[in-house]
Amino acid sequence: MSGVTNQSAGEARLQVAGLSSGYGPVTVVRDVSFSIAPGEILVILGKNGMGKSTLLKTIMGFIRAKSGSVRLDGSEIANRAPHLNAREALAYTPQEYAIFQDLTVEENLRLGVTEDRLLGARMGEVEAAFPVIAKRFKQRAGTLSGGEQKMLLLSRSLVSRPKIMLIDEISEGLQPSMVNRMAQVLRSTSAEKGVAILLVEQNLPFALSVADRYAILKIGEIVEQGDVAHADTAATLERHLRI
Amino acid sequence: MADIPAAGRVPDATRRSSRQVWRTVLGAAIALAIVATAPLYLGTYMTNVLTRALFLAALALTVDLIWGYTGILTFGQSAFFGIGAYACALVFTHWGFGAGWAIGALVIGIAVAMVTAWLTGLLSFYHGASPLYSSIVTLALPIVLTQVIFSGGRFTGSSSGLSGFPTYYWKIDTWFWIAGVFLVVAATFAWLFVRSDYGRILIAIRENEDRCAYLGIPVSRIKTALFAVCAGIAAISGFGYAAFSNVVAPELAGFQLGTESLIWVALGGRGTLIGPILGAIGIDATSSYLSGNLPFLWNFIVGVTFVAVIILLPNGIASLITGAWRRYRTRGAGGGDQPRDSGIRLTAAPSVRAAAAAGRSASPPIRIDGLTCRYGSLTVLDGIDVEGKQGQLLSIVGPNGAGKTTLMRCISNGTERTGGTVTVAGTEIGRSSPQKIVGLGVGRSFQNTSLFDSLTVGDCLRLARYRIDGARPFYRSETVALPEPALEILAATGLDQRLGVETRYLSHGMKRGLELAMVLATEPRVLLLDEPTAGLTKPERTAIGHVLTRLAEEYGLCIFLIEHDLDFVREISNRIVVLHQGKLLLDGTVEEVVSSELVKAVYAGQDLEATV
Amino acid sequence: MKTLQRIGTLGFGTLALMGALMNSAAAQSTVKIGIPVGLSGANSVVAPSVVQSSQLAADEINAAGGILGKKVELVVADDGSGAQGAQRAFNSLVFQDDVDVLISMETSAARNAGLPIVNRAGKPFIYTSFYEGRSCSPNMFVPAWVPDQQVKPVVDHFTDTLKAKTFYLIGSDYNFGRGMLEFTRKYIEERGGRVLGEEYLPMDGSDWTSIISDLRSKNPNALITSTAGGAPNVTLTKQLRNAGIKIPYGNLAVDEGTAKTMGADATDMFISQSYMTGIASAENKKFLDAMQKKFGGELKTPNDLSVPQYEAIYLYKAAAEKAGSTDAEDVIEALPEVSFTGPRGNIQMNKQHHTPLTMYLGQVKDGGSVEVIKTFENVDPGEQCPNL
Amino acid sequence: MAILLLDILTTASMLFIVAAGLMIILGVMKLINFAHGAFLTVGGYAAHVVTAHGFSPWLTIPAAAAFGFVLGVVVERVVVRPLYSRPLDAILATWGLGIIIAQVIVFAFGREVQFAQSPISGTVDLFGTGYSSWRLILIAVAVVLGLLLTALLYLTRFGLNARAVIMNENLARGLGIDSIRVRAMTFGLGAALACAAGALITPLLSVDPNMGLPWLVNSFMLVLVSGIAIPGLALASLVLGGAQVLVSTFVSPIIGGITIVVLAAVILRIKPQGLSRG
Repeated sequence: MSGVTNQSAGEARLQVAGLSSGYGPVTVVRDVSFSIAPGEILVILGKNGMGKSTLLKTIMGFIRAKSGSVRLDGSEIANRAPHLNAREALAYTPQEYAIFQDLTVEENLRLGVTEDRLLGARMGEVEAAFPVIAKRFKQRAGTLSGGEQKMLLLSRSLVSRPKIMLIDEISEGLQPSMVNRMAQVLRSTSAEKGVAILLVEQNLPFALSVADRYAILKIGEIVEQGDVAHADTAATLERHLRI
Repeated sequence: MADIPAAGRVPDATRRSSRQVWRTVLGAAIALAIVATAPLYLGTYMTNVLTRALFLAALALTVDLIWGYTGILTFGQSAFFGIGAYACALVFTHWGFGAGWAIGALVIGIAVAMVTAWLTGLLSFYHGASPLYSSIVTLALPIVLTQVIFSGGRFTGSSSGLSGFPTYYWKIDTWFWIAGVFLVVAATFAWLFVRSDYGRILIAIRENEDRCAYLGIPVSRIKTALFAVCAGIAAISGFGYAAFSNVVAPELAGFQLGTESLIWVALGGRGTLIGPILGAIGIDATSSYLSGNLPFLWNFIVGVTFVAVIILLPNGIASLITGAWRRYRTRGAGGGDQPRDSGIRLTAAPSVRAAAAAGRSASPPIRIDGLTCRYGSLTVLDGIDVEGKQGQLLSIVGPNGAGKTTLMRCISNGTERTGGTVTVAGTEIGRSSPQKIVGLGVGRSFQNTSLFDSLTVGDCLRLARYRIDGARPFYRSETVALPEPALEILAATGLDQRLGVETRYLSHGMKRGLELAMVLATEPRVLLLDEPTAGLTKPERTAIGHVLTRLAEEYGLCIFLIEHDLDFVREISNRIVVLHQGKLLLDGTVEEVVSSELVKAVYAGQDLEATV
Repeated sequence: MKTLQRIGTLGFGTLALMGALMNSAAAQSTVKIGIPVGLSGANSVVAPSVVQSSQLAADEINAAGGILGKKVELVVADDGSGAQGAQRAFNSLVFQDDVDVLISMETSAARNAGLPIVNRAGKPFIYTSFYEGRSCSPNMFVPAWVPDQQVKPVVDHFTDTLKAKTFYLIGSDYNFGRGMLEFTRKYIEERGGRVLGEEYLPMDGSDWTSIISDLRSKNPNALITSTAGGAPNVTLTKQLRNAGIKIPYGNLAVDEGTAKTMGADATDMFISQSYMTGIASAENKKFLDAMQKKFGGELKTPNDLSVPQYEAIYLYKAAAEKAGSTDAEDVIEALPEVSFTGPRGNIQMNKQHHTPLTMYLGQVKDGGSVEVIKTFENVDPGEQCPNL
Repeated sequence: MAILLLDILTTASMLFIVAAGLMIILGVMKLINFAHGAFLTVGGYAAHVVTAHGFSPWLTIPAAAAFGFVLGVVVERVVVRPLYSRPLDAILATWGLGIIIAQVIVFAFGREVQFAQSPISGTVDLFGTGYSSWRLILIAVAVVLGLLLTALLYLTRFGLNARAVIMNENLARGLGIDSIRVRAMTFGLGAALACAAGALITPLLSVDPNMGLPWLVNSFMLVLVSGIAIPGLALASLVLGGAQVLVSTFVSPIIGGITIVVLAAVILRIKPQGLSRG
């Protein structure tokens, strides 16, 4: 039952198979399998405490995988150090403390690229996606509004030219208009640059407006998955996510 | 050893503990026998060397109590040793010599050391002090004291110290016996102490000081008292050292001796008592032997061994032996995660229901007015007003970052909030420390299950009873009296069958259960629970939900519950408070909250939870 | 390569010493001389020279038939230059090695710590280090100078020849430093001079800034210092020179060897000693040649600590021979009655167990050599231990 | 009065120079390096070796820094890295390391005081009196050092990475920063600064196996009082160094010797985060 396997390993950018992980003796993520193709967006849905963030952290290498595999373009990256994963184009956006509040916007963006000189060339993309970020270049990131901070987060991921983006609840606390903007940027990034995006969300409308496919995580296991466009989606979600 | 006659009369239930006492006494007797006979075959030189080493071993013993058991890295224990030594030398040199003077000098030494330690404790063990700060103060202590001695001129003998003052020119064997008996007595008491109720508290402080405070344990006071007592013991050994060797010098109070004693303890094995004693004796005696001929090589070897032990064997060389012993034992008896005979019996505490009934008429259990909390420019809570009523289970919901956990913090620790008042059963909490607020009847559980890893379930429960039942300094209670709901949780989770298991081996669910049982053991009137069911299985949740409902309904507790699982909330709660960006959005019944347009508006298209 | 050699030497040295320790029980036909000395700690700089001169004395005596026909055996122990180490060292020498006599140069703290052990065991103890004075024990003998002997030449020279009227005193805050300067102050005032300031820094202090500034603002005619040996001495001198202080500078705590290694910083400094390598006597020449021959490149410059050590061993020999035994009591009785003419001249201790000495006032010249500018014959130690 | 002011300034400069390495290590690695005193000593000996081989005394400082860097990287790998999760143990292990370094120095150079040539000696005329030129140079060195460290931290990629690691190590790792390497480089830098400081103070001190030890506790106190920031360290050096000079001048140099320790304990009781925070 666990697994979204409508892609063969050959096409998958990110392939997760039988992944389990947790903290100390506690297992939080249990035997999770899925894959994402280039240009595809998968959203993991589920309530708090179900293991969504843990799953992202395990893929990124922050938490040791107890078993299972994680493959990037076919090569195993499970339990590789996070900084190596980051350099190989995994862009991870955590839910909390995701920007350096005491650094300037520019410095935050510089941290997204491996060499400072690359930033200039890639600023165009940021300007196109979020003009306001480019304007606040020298401002301390902590002084940005909540929405602007989220834009900075995405901008930082964009300048790193990722193959895969792992994004943890980007929509949380945002105005509806801002949520729409985020959705647009994510869709275009995935479509135009072929980035595979793994979203973790609780905001259902946003999730469904962005993702190609969904998977529902309950107590660490994937209990349901499917195409967003499928006719059953609404019913399935209703069954799993509402009381 | 005042406990021993009593141990003879204890009833069956405490047989195990009395066995513990007898075993200790037997060990002490063997040690005394060794001390008594050692001079007969050691020869004058070794006796001489070992007499000094025995006094230093007593110093190491106190360092182990402070650092090994309680986790306070102290560089300054030598200061107290020096105070004792100088009390002896100064009195004998300048005022007089004789039995009366000797006792007077000893008393002065102990008193000065203990007062100094007490003042140091007041300075460095306040609630919220970083462990580094107390280390800094203990580092400053010997440096200042040495300087005082240096500037004492003829009175203290400055750098040369004092020597040749009148003292008891007993035979070296006699001195050896004095030192040996002193060390054995001190070690025996220390041995019983660390195995007593109080000893568990020391370990609990080392492992999680903050949690201790939230169980109502007066951490600062206990640390200060321990520091003072250890200072007294160090002063006695310093006094003995000076009287025996007939010389004192500033180095006896210095920073170098302070760090050296850390090295003895680290090499011997911190938190073992025996290890540090053997470490001190071994290193001091060997350096007497070797340093004459190999001063630099010897220091080099000590340095390399020290660094290697710290990195590779954090529990000291003793851990090689005890580790092997443990492995040998567990091969027969099963691992540490197996339930063992804990020697602890649970009994029911006098019913809290009666107590709750008695307090029913008074003011509401908790009242919060205009509570505000800011970190710099960030306002986490803004003017919250809530009143908790007896028998009410109040759930706090809201998205991440809404300020739910901060609210708990501000209630349970008087120093956290920046504005507003919190009144618990009619008493304004002011700037009280967590343990005082626990005393008012507020119990708090934490989001992360960070318990006391190396304590057993039984130890943890007894720890939680400290505020009510106290603790005995040289004796281990065999029964833990718990209020009924705590017993129920233990029974429901099967923890009552695992009282002897160290908590690190517990499953997540059991840890949650133990956490809750511990909070209930403090007999709170107000219960603050931060996601008590996070990560639990469905049956476990149901069990805990059941207990919570009963706590509110039958025992009249006022419960504040942070919970994400709205299914759960709906099942057990009769009132919901919604927080959003630090503000109280709504306060009402489950139905009111669900149907609220305001909540919908804020959460619109955003949060599944609010659409319950 | 040099490092390896040193480690090798150290290794072999210790092996040899351990061998000596093990053999000690076997042969009782030797006279054992215990030498507790600061191989580590503050005295570690000068200790090797003391061990060397002891070895020369022992070799010479053994070559000439020993003491009362018995061979001399040296047992060296490190006292760590402090009280604790000294107790260890004295304990092991007295009770483990059962030495016949202790002859050594030590810090005052180490001496104080060792003395009760010596007294308890009733052994003779020849303390060969100059010190602050007035330490008395029936067992202890001091063939080295005390403030009464050392300070006078410097102060006399400053007041008489250099016409200094105002003085400034700087010391390390310890017994020797304070004892020396206390005496110096008294003597200066006796001579009609004025002390403008007397300041101390803790023994491990190295920042003399405020003291030097104070010195400069008071503008005295001359400066006299008495710091702990080694580092404090060097740091003070360096900082004085760095601050451009050029008034006459008498250093009561520096020896020739250190002055030499200090280089240009030490130039023009006055030192007052009972021994200088430049003493023109047959005994001194013979001693220096023998040292050079024995130790060659490893030779540590003989100094005012190592030479009294050398002489003390001969004094012990003389006392034992006079008493006709190495029995402690007999030797203690005989020690004040014997004399020996060594590199420093004729040495004879008095009833108070201290020694009248010839003192030399020297000045450090460019290149580090010390020129003797005045000799003070037979300076009396004064009343050190009237009760003995 | 002018002299007093210069004394305060130069003392503060020395303290700043000496404590900078300790602060860098504590700031980035949250680790108290009790081998700092030994590193200072190593710097002094490096200066001794350089001038003993006839090289220019000015070379002592870069040579000491280079040697210190290598030493620091090695020490980080062998001693420090296993102890990141046990910060109090790291204090003890680095203290033990200090003992080892001192003994190795004794094996290599013997116990006696060594000498290193000073790049500059003598005095400069200022306000009517001569003042030690080297001390004046130290003021300049301290200022330049402070600026260079600020530039390193705020203008270079290494500095950005280091600051990111200080603020949120996990986030930094998630952005491709090899925090282990940053730590190793930082420890190397801290050790290099300590050794360079050792070389810088030798013209005023003696080179002996324990020369750095008296500076350890004072540096430690300064760094904690500074609140781990370069301007904070400058302020702490001025305040505490100034207090030391004032107490030494007007009360007694002996009490002056413990001024920094006592004052630091008091300041930290009132402001646990140090001067530059809260």
